[in-house]
Amino acid sequence: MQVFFSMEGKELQARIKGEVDLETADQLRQELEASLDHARPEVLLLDLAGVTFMDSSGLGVILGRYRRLQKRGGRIILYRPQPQVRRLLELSGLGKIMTIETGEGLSEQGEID
Amino acid sequence: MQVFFSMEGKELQARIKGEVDLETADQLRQELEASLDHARPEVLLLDLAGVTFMDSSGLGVILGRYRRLQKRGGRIILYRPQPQVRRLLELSGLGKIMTIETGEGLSEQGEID
Amino acid sequence: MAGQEQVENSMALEFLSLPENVGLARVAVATFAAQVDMTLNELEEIKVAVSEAVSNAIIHGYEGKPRGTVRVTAEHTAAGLVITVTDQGRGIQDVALAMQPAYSTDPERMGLGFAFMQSFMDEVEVTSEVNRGTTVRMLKVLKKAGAE
Amino acid sequence: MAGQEQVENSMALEFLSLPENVGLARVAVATFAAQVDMTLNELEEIKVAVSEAVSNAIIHGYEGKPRGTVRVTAEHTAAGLVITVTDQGRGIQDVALAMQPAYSTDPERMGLGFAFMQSFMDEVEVTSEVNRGTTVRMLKVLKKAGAE
Ligand SMILES: Nc1ncnc2c1ncn2[C@@H]1O[C@H](COP(=O)(O)OP(=O)(O)O)[C@@H](O)[C@H]1O
Ligand SMILES: Nc1ncnc2c1ncn2[C@@H]1O[C@H](COP(=O)(O)OP(=O)(O)O)[C@@H](O)[C@H]1O
Repeated sequence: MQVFFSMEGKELQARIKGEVDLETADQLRQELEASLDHARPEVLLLDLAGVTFMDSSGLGVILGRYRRLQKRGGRIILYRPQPQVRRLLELSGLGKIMTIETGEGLSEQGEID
Repeated sequence: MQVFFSMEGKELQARIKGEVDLETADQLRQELEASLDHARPEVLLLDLAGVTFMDSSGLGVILGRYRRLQKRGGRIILYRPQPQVRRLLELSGLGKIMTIETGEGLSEQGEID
Repeated sequence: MAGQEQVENSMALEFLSLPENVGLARVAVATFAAQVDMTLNELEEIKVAVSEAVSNAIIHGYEGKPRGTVRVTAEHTAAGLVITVTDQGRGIQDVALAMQPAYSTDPERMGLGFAFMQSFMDEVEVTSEVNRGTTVRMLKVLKKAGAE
Repeated sequence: MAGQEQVENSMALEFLSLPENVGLARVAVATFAAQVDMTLNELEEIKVAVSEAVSNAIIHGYEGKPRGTVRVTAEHTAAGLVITVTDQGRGIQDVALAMQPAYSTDPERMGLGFAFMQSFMDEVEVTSEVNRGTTVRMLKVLKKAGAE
């Protein structure tokens, strides 16, 4: 698993590639925490297009970051999840408390808003 | 594994896709035999570009077809093997008794001769 | 391999309780499962279920200690694909409680492992004994995709 | 998983002596092997060696009968990756003869299985007892790709 970060205004974008499970969840948590500490964004956009597998260990990492951001009024956008991941987001209820954006009908650069 | 046949003059072309091992060798042998029976070609071209794995069970199928064709003066061309397959062809000596064509410098349609 | 589908097949995989082996278990069971007609969606469901059960064995059963052995079996039967995941770890005191959605003994986790297993498989049975270990047995019914 | 490479890992896979399980063994061992730094070429070599040894267990050891059990183990050790393939089949009378390139008891086969194992692995050891079975033990030395 790999994470690529970029900052767009007050939005921290994290593009995640690979499988997020027990093996990689800790690494993802640490990288997200370090970038959140550093960038202090209002919005964390998790670009999930490259996530080929996720289970509840991965969802736990997302929920933990959601709680952290919520404390200071920030929010999370779940961007372009593949069907398998999307289904878990919906089953788990995370899809209800966070915004899911499919990325359809947006510009080629993958910008949102 | 899948095999796709086409006839080009006196050349029977067999495009093989997938893994050729103990599981699939029998099927490959049967399909090649049936097509050789039917087409009676002078040349059998085995297009190996889509072969993602091969072991000695697969080489055995090729050698068997070589022997059959040789009896009536025919020959085999091994076309576009991937590096792993190519190495086996060379280690086994099959690369010495049959022509290997890399397909480089040929026309886009993948035609040879 | 049409015509061989009548022959039942089975596999067993054992590995150390290390996080990197969760992916190994997933790949092995998915490769085994793919031998019979199965949709990609069904394979994804099986992968999640295996991932959850094996993760539980490692983090809860063996409490993260890397020297335990996890055993995963898979079998094609007339009923479908039967998968078991077994550890000899600390066991579960109250299985019914543990299986409730959102219940977790780990504040960092979501308590959704068993819920996902139950959503994605047709049957989930848990047998456990404290300090002896846990076995999760899951069945995926195979829709006869043209076969028979 | 840098920093975890010191931890040794091991797996064992058992399956019925069916041709479709050759691919399963290959995928499982390759997934296990890929946990450590390894070139794609080394992975391909390991896949061929496993494929040959497992095929031999099925067609020679169990003579094509589908109810035998083949056991494949893999272990990361300081020396490298150690792989064993074991059957309880008919065994080999003369191992030295059997290992000669181009020697085969099956006229349809090329007799290159052992030759490929020896070309692609750093050590190959065969122990066999007639009517008891055969174990092939193979070592792949790991080039320290930057590690240590
Ligand atoms: N193999 C196991 N060994 C011991 N305890 C387990 C095992 N599997 C599950 N449990 C217990 O059941 C609880 C619920 O499991 P689960 O639904 O998978 O959620 P989570 O893994 O997120 O905690 C765990 O928190 C743990 O206490
Ligand atoms: N697991 C085994 N059990 C019994 N005999 C074996 C086994 N492996 C190899 N042999 C014997 O050794 C011979 C040489 O094996 P190998 O070099 O792999 O060539 P091939 O499989 O093409 O015959 C086989 O023909 C067989 O007689």
